[in-house]
Amino acid sequence: MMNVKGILAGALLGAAVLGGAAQAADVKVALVPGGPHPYFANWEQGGRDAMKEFGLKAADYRVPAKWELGLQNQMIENLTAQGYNGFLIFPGDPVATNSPMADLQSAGIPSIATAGCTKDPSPALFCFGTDTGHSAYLGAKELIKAMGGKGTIVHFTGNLVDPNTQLRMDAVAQAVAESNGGIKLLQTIADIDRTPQEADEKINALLAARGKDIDGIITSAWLPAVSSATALRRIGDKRIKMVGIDHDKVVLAAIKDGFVHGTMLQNPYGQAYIGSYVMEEIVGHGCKVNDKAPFKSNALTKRFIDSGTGFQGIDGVDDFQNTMKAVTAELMKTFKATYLICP
Amino acid sequence: MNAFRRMLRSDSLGLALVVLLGGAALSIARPEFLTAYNIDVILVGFCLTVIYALGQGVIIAIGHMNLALGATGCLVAVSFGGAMQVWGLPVWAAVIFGLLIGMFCGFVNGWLTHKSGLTSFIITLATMSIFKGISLGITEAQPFYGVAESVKAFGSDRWGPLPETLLVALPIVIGLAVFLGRMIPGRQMLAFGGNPSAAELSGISRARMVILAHTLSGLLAAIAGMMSVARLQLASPAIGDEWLIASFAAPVIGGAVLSGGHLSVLGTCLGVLIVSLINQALVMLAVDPFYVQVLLGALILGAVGLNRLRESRMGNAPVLRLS
Amino acid sequence: MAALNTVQTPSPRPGERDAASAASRRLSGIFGSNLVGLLIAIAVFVLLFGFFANGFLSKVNLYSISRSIGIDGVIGLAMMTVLVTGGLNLGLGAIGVCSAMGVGWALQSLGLPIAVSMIFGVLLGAALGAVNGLIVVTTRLHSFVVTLATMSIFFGTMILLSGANGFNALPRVLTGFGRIRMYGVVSPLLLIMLLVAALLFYLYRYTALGREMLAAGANPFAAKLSGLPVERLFVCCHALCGGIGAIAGVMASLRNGAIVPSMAGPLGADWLLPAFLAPVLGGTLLTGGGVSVSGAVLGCVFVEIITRGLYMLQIGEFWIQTALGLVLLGAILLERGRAAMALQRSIGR
Amino acid sequence: MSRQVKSGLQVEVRGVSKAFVGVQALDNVNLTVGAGQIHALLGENGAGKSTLIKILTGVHQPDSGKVLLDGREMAFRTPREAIAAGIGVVHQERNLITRFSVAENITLEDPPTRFGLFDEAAAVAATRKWLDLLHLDTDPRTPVSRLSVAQVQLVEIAKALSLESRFLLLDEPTSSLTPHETGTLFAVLRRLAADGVTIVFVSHKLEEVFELCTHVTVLRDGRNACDSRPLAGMTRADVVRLMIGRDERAFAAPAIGTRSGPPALELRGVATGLGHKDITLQAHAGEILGLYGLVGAGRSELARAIIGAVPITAGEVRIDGKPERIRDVADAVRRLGIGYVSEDRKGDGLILAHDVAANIAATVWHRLGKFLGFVSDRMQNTTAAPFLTSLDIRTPSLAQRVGNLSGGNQQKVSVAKWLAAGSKVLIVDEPTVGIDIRSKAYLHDLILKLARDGAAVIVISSDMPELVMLADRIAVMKGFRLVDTFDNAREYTAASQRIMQAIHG
Repeated sequence: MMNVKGILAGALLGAAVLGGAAQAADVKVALVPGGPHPYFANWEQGGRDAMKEFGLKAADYRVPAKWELGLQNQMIENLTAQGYNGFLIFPGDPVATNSPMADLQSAGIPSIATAGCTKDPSPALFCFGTDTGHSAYLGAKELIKAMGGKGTIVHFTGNLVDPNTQLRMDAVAQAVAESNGGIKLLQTIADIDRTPQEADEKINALLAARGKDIDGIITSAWLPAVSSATALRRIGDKRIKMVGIDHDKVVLAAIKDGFVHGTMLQNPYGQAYIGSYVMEEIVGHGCKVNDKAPFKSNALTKRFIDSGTGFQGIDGVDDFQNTMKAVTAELMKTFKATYLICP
Repeated sequence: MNAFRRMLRSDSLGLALVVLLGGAALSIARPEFLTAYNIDVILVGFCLTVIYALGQGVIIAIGHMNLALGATGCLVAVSFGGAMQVWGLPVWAAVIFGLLIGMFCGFVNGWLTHKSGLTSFIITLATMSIFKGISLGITEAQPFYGVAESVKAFGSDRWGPLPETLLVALPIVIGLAVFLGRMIPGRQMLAFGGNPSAAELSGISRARMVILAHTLSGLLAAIAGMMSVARLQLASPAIGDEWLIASFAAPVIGGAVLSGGHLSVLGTCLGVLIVSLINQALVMLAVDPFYVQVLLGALILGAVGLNRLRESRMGNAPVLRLS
Repeated sequence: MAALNTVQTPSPRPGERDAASAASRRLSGIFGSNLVGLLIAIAVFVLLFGFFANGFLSKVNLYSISRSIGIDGVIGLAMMTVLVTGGLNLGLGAIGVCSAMGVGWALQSLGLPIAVSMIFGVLLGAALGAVNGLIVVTTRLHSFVVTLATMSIFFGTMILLSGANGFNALPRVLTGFGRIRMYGVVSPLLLIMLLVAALLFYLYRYTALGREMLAAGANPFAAKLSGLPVERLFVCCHALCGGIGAIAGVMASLRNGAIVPSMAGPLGADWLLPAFLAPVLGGTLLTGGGVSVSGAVLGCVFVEIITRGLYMLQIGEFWIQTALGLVLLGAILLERGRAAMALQRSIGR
Repeated sequence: MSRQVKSGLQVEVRGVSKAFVGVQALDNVNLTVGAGQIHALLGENGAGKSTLIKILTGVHQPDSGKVLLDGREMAFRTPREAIAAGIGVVHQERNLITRFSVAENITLEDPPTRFGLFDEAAAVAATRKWLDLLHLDTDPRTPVSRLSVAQVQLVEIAKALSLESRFLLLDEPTSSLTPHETGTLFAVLRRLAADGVTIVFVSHKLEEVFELCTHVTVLRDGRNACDSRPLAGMTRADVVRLMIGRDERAFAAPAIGTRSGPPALELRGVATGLGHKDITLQAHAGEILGLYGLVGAGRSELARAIIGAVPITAGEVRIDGKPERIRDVADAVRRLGIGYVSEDRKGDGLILAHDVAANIAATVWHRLGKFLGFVSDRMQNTTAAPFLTSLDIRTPSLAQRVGNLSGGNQQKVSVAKWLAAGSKVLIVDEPTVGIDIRSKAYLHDLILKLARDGAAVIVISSDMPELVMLADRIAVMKGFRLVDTFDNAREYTAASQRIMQAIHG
């Protein structure tokens, strides 16, 4: 029975991949997020740009119709059958997504954990994204700085089934601990990144109850950031400082109007653009990942590459897209030399 | 006296007690509970939830189910947002557009259920997928941000201590209570839900009742969808995703029977309030996020169990012929 | 057949409606309903997709379909066992995940042998299901409300105890098991599903317990007056649902190669759709007392095939749900029409 | 709000045929009812009466033939159209919305409104008038779910009357009524007829037909056995012959049970959670104990206490002389061998959606179970099959859905399951309600035979002649108490007088 395991039906595909490597063509990259979410909208553009510039056969953004682990796995299996030979995957679950990646690996198809990491040991080439914990830490630091180092903050974060949530909670706690008692973490509300209504209700309930005790808000998930920004605008309170996450229009507009201090940008465009490029190099030109490259490490993996994260305050908030592209260009300069070994 | 006794027997009294006691306890523990802002927060949530809960309620009343409720709300929300952002329709036109879409979705559910003779469960399961798919298809999972300022203002403005959305929700609640309690088509709907074949023999048309209830449900889903847009200030294709369970929970906690024939509008309102009160308490008492789910479940069970206990004390439990 | 011989007298003139249902009874009944329609639909779609969807008949795809059918099939069968009572179990996913996490805990934290851990997991699932059942029969609340609350309690407690951390150091045997390919296309998970289905078929068809469950579900009052322990039977149904849910949880973990709390989404709610879809398509009555094991299995196969096929057709992910809904709707309406026509023809003879 | 009754409708059915998939339910049927006539429509179950009624009321449409009202051809497509044409009907099945109040039910077709809203006060007032007419003392605001079977039936009649129809169809309106209630109803019907309302009356109780009706139409196997004949001059035997195509059998002389040894079932000073007080009675093996009482006297409720469905709060229950505690129904059935044939066959007597074999074997599956509870279809069928012959249950097969059988055969199935269980004490609640003559006689025979074979049988019945004919002893209940118990000499006049005295004296 065990030998059956090795003989994968992807033999055909494997042959295609090897053939492709020889001809240096026909690289089809699939960019698979965990489900429909505005965060990934920039992936599509990133993939498209990479396709044009690096001559990939395809770099397609393929979204599972719902946020379901099973659905994402099915989708990956489907795409394999359709002949995709390079995958950028946002792990629906840091542990469980290793399984479809292992399937890909045994069919000779490389994959990169993108925008979020899989937990080591992982078949992913590496993890390319934002260090969620670090981002939350930096955001909290920015918030504390804006508050002048003292006051009371609250933390709104994502779903508890996502281990990133725990990382974010730890990171905020660490930043608070480093404030030497100047900052108090009043409360953390989690499990509010599923639907906008849920986030809206709980955040407003807290602001209603404890609003006058609260001096700062740190959010480390998309929907809570949007809801908090909306709530602060609604109250019209610029006393409470807030640092959000990501680049939703609502958050950016609130930054511009002074209701939100800033947001922790991630770089989805760059993730897709550089990720697709790496696939072209590896699948199309036989490059390999340099195991001795200066990877960073985080709570999940030791092979982490930062796609660039940064604080976006009111300065230059209008052309944050260009900020992302600049960050991407900066990364691109040294990427091949640092992380890949090519024949 | 008679009215008083009837009130005592109604399914709502126990729930009202739970709400009052819970509210009182919470306001003692957290005086901020009674601030105008917080009452506004509760009411805003209430206004939205009660509308879609009633949207499910009218379907439960005829013994059917509408799994496509959230998907209808979602489709209306994004159509409403899209009509304003992409087509640049004025608000009133977008509202009418949204209402029509909602009613059409409901009508389709009702018509298919009636014509096919299949259970509404399976029909609305399929249409849920269709409606949700269209919403995702036209938005590509991106929210529409181009919501008119007047709509945003409606979602956030207050009228004294009361949110403006109450101006929509309250007439709907009262209207529906009158519709089901006093108006002939409403009574006929409940009669049909209670005993379809008997209702038919009394000259009540099956087709009309099924289509009426489903269309009404679609209409309420549409209103709730557009209220979500006003509240959230954007038309997100994630609107409606969490409606399903909540929409069943509130009427059922409020005493509705899933087999049909009964819907208490007041009970449904109280059911919504109980759930939101529990959520409020969990936030206000700063419960560790890891305990929230456990307590939420335990409190729902407790609240419903308490009501059931009172009912059986009153000899008012649903008439079970055994033991 | 023996029964027919005992009737010497001609059959009585049945009432109007009765005649229609007597005829339809030949086509559908407690144990087998719209099976023919489902089989035809499956065959048609396999042909369609095999022809038009590039890669649909590839081994990779067939293998992954068989694996999904295995897992979703067990989920559907689990729900079916509680639909028998005329109730439901919203917390099926929560129980499945909790039990799987229990298995992980037994394996990794307690270091128990695999078999013992598995049994522990299934018993845990059955116990959680029994808790649902006990609350339902003692409070007489609808199982909808009860399982809505316990779903939250079970899942919340699991997250609390585990800190949302999964178990990823499963024994190699287990992770390997989830990837075994038999004849290149069959997953052993599919075989587990068939085994569960066979056991359930046996239960409902050939055992006193199963028959009593059906009777209690179809008409609890009559069953009770016939001396059946209806309350105990309902608790059994819920426990059975929990136990099979636990099996599904473990199977999903085997596919993932790890046991993670997110495998069925928040509160395990991702399972609800496959849980209801397969049995209801297969002819299980939501009002209780009527099941179709083979129908549930075929229902699951049908849904899986159209989902996969539509993905292969590359309609565009955002429109896939619409297409899925339309195909589903079309198929059930066609099946409806076909059944009606078959009825006409059988009467014409 | 209401239509004025001017005069009755003259109703003519000419050559109506109706087939349902595979079955010719009606074949060229005629019926002529003059205005103001009270016309009996008779026939065994399945003869086509209900189909004819459903055609007259717009539920079904005829395949061929005509329905003429006052000479005008009508083709009702829905019940609504029939109601609008002045037709009122009491259907055989229970057709009330149980969650609605009496008033809401009675005004369902034509609710009174004020400013477009339902006017409850007006509905209550209107309802009270009709309830008073039938001497039904119930608050119109009471939900129907709280009414007894007989009260429900009276409400259905009130509902049909309230339409002030010119043509009234009553399908088995008296099946759950006491003689007294039936008398009141007949008085009302006669008055309506005198006012010109046309009435068609369906009943299995021929005494009632002869008491009330002037003309009769008999259907047999979907055809006319006789068409609108005057009843005057016809005898009971004539009618029966028309219905069943042969003479009615004389009733077999009953055997009187022996009362040696301790009673199979004995209640001593029993009180229940439902309000029974101080009930003391005995039922011996081989004996038939009749339990009579008006509706609401607590007979069925007592039966439910004995079977363990309602807790017994005081007193003692002895089985074969030994004191026993009845824990629940399963205990009563499986350990103590008590059986209960429910008055509500369709509601809680049978599992209509399941087949004959499953219904009969339901009481014994736990005993049939072999290794791992294995019960095959064959084992189940072997258990059930003998009863098809021994009880003459007419069904195409053991796999037939019970819901598809006629009322009489259904009742036999619900008795059969207790025979299968081997019950030593059998309580039979209203065994012959809504059952045709042939099955009725058969069931009477069966009850006697059961007693003769050694079971203690308790028969609960509102049909006094039936009870006097069957019972060895009669116990009379009133207000949840036992008011009289006496040996029954099967002398109708004497027994009925004693019963009436116990109740009213």
